Amino acid sequence: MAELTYREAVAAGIAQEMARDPNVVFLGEDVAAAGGVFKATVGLLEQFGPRRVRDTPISEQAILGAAMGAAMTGLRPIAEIMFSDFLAVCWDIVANEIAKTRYMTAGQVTLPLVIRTANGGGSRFGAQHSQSVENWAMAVPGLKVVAPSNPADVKGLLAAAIRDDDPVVFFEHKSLYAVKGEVPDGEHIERLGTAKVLRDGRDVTVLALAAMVPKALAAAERLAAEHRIEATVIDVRSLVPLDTETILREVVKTGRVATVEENPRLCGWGAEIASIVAEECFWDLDAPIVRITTPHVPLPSADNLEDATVPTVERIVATLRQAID
Amino acid sequence: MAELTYREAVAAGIAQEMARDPNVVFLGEDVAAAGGVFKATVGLLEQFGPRRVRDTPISEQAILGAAMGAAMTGLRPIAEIMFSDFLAVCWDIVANEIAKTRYMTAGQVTLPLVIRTANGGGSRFGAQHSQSVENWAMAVPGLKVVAPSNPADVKGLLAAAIRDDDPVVFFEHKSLYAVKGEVPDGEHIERLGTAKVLRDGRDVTVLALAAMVPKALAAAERLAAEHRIEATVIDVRSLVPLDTETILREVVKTGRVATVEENPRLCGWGAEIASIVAEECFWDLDAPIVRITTPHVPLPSADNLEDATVPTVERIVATLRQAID
Amino acid sequence: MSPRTKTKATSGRNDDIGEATRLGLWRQCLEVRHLEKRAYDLFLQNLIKGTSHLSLGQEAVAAGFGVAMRKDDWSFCTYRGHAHTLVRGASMTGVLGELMGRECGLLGGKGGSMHLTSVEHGAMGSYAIIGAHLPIAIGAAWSAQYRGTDQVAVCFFGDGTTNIGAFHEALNMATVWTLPVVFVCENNLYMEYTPIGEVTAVEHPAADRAGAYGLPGIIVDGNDPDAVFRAAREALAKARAGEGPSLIEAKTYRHSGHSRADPGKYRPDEEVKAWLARDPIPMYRKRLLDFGVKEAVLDAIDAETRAAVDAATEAAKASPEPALAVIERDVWADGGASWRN
Amino acid sequence: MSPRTKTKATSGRNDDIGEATRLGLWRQCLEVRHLEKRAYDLFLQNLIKGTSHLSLGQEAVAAGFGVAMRKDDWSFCTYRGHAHTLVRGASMTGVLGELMGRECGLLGGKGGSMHLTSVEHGAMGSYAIIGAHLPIAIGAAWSAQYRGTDQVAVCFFGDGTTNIGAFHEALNMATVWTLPVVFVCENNLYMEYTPIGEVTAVEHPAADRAGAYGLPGIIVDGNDPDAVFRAAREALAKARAGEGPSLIEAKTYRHSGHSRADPGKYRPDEEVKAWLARDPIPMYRKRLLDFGVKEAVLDAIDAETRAAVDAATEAAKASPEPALAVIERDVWADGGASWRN
Ligand SMILES: Cc1ncc(C[n+]2csc(CCOP(=O)(O)OP(=O)(O)O)c2C)c(N)n1
Ligand SMILES: Cc1ncc(C[n+]2csc(CCOP(=O)(O)OP(=O)(O)O)c2C)c(N)n1
Ligand SMILES: [Mg+2]
Ligand SMILES: [Mg+2]
Repeated sequence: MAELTYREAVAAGIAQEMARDPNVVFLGEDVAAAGGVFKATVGLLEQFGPRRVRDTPISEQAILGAAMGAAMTGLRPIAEIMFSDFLAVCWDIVANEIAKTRYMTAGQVTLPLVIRTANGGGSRFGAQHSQSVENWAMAVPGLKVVAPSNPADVKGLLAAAIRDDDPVVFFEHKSLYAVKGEVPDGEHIERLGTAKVLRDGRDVTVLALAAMVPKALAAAERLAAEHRIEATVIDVRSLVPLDTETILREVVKTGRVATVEENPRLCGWGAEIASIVAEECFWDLDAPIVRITTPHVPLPSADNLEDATVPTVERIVATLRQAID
Repeated sequence: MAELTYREAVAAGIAQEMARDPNVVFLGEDVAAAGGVFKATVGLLEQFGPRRVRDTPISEQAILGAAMGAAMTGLRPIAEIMFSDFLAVCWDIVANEIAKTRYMTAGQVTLPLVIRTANGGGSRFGAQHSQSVENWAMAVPGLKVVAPSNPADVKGLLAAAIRDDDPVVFFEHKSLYAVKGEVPDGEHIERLGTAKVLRDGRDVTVLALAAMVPKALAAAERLAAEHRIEATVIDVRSLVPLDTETILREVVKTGRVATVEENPRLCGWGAEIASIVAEECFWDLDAPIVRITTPHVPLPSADNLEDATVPTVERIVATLRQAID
Repeated sequence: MSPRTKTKATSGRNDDIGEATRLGLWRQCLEVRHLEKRAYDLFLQNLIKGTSHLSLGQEAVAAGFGVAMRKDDWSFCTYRGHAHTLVRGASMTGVLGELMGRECGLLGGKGGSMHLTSVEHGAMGSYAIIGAHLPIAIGAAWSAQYRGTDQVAVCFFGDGTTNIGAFHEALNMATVWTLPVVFVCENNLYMEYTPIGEVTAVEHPAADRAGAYGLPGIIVDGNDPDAVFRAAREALAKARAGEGPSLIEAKTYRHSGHSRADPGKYRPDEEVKAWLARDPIPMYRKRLLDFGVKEAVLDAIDAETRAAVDAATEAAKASPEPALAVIERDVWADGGASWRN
Repeated sequence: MSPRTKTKATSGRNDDIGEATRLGLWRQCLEVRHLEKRAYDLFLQNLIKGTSHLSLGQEAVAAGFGVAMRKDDWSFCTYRGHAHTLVRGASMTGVLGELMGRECGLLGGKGGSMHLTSVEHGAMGSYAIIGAHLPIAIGAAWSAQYRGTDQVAVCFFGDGTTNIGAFHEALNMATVWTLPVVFVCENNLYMEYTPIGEVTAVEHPAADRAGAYGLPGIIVDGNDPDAVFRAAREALAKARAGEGPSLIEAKTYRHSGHSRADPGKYRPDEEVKAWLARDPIPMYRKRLLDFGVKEAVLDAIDAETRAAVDAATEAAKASPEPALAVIERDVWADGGASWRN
């Protein structure tokens, strides 16, 4: 096991797959010579050369269009959209072209490509560089959606996404790039569509994603230490496919469920899971389903405002205490 | 009362407001000389002239950018995006600029504008011209979202949207354009953010939107006639603001709730409502919450495929029967 | 910026094009013409639902490229893409079947008129949202360049498309990466109902912008199969030689309305009349006769293509509706549609 | 396409610009210079979080327009927008306060460095997603045209922005509608870390594209306040006269990295050195002295602007954090944030 940062795990995952498969190529703005604005792709240009690792103009539609056209003709491109907020400038290519083309062509076209993007808040960048838009991607049929919470998952899930024959939107969380963690040596690959139970408790099942995972875990520790509430914590990891098997199994065990979402409230991923639980585990629930989300507002930039807007450990603790009382 | 088609009600709503307020202007592709590709704006050019009713290039970002810039400097623009699928090509202007600017500027900027767009399936146009993307807009803080089901609401809600000081995305349903209905004479205006109870029943509360409203009503009639099941049917009308008061009140009365959604399953508007109900009416529910949606696939184009993909009266009837048994 | 016009005079039967190639152009023009007319008839008979956008009058553009392209080249086109799909070799039955929503359709009834695709023929899709396929085409070109094949991607679009952002992004990146791609703007003077001149800052919507991407402005007579063929041949050779993209503006005119329901009444009568007088099919027929090609040869090809359209119509009519099971197929590469376990 | 260069030789103290205006330019350059330096210091002191993008080295562009614009004109700028916001008259305390996330910030701490806005000064916003504000600026111009005022919208953006789709859409529509808008491309040779020349099909990313929108290509020396002022004055007059948009490319250079954390190491030493030698502030100072302006006059303005920055710094530091209640305010025009009843 080596200790890597989350950002190093990105480069490691890409490098693992580029070394393995010459059809894997990588493009984006400032990704090659500069190693990415988050320094998550440092070294790839040096290792794989300018033919495979390419800087582009500021042309997100061209970036994703190029990725799509290359994928449909035999390559396995990885495209970086620098901030997930910028998915909006190329949303047509994502939602209308990449997501739908296999279906519309009755399977004639296969699109093995990955869109990597830096998601989420915590950097005081303001409302146009801090969004959590994993729910935008989840809402579009034809996209797989992954959001890792730790370096090992970054490498393993990114590798899996690259090998997958379907388009995957891979949400890296900005505020986690500096986080360190153990990453298995040698080839490391995880399975898409699998959630992970990180903590076992009898009182409530807490579902979290990406940067909300460490917060949910911290809250669970506090609830146990201070309030004798034992929470199961699940890292959802993949929104599409969704590991309902694991989620529903754990919800049934505790009879209580809460989601911790960084996306703004309305139509967040937690709403979808809540609706599944409310339909399929209705008789197993002992209490209302609780959603802890960023309120339905754009993200403000000042330190204190941003910190208080995204779910905090304190808010998770307080909400769960109240829900369980 | 005059009988108007849904498409005539669009023109009537716009005309009412343009006649009233010289700051209301209207722009879009083929909207002026041609009266719109759905003929929903026929006559406006003749009535208000080319200064106020303007054809544009195929430049959706420029259309909505122009609307935003005009709104922030004193006009009240109405912009047409021909098909709601095309919101994807200008999603940055919608989701990152129009939705966020008031908040980011702490209220310095006011954006009284309306984005009208033709939404939904039923026309055999295929996956890129048939989407129901009201949930995309609902997911973005800062947008109001309206989707009328009948001519009177088209006129009244469109007028209200134009008078509203916030940006409103106004989803007209393609398959309803030819539908006729009574529209009050004279000035007609409805209140945004209000749902409407269309039918009263004791067994289940059915929530529907736009083209799903007539289907839900037809299903309710069948359930009553054939299965002695009495459904309350609510036309949700407005997703943001959401009339939770009416919705939750009716849900509590019947103890059972179902949503009928044309948007594909994941993160649809029904998921959000289901999560609200599951949190706030948990103890009042007698049965699992049911969602009847388009499955999570792009929309196919062949007659029989498209008809079977979007929720049908038969599917609504069958699902509700099963849910109530 | 003065676009250079590429309509060199043709010299005769055995010039740089030659009779065999010309008969190929003639055949493709007729295939498109007869199939599109049939599509219109089927629409009037209510056997084609949804929408459809015909290339009647614009046949020469598709044919010129169809003949000039290599089998392993790739084409990308729009909702107005029956022609471009056919000329690559896709089956007429597949095309008509798709328009009619039948199981035999190229897409099994899942795509419809606006999305015709036949990957086995290099027809890489018809795209219904303006502009998107220009960036996608550069991706295919990049793939050819990367893998060192000398395939070329050809991307067809309309005049109205030159005003959308994706056009700009694709053209710029194509030049910067020296990609083997040919952009073909079919300037038929109209968007849906609005004249392109009313919404465009320059006279020639594509050619006058070529300079903004370091490219020469090229205009061809889009109603002359020879002119299109020559421009195509040159641009394809340039791309294959690794010399990068081309942008060609082909001036042409659609005979019918924008889409199925449109009678096209917004167009001045004289304009329509003038362009009908330049109908590519009788013009080309006359040229071939002038070159000494036997009338019987031309008529035989005409009869063959008509018969092929008739046969395809019958085959498509006989094909059943798609099975409902396909609704939940082929979202994913595993053939399925499930988003959960 | 040969862009015409607009740097006419300046003639002297009382020429078409005159001393009073020049002192205004001098003052605005210094205000920007000192404020940006202070922003950098505060960042090093960890009093400014998030990111920030300085205009050090590019002051002359903001100043040239700031002085030429009328109070009721509108400006639209980017994340690199402290300069453009200041020159419209926004308060230094408001700018620094916003960078520091304080209650006194122009946006009360809700927007941050990349979104400075002061509607009361016609500073209609800083936009952080490349390209978006070009279409928005045409909307303001449309509004002026519609209401028959002779206000002009001025839109500032970088060289890298010329490759995104929104640029193309906005430029085309501005010409088609003859809108009173001036597009100002500050070509500082780099996007974030990538040289613009490596990703652009033409040499002058804005000027070489002007022809695609029916506009003349205009290049000015963006380090010369007089040159920028003259170009601005001419373009504003053209717009006010109802003669439509202009596109101006101002060649300049940023002295620091792209944003707070970037040391700018990707730039060749000689290049940096050459541009530092053309630092607009000492160059302009020298010109003013050559024209016979007294050193004391220049120094007094320098001292005043430094003092203003110092005072603003203290005021901003003294301002409290925003109240948490503002989180749920001002989503809607009613002042609130509720999405349900
Ligand atoms: C982004 C987008 N905007 C609008 C439309 C609607 N639309 C379909 S075809 C068309 C006109 C296209 O004109 P042109 O590019 O000249 O092609 P033509 O139809 O003449 O072949 C329009 C506006 C669309 N499909 N996509
Ligand atoms: C759509 C979009 N893509 C990428 C970015 C990230 N980004 C921010 S600034 C920048 C470089 C912009 O370069 P330029 O336009 O030359 O402006 P400059 O920073 O040099 O003033 C990039 C790529 C963005 N903000 N928006
Ligand atoms: Mg056209
Ligand atoms: Mg730059």
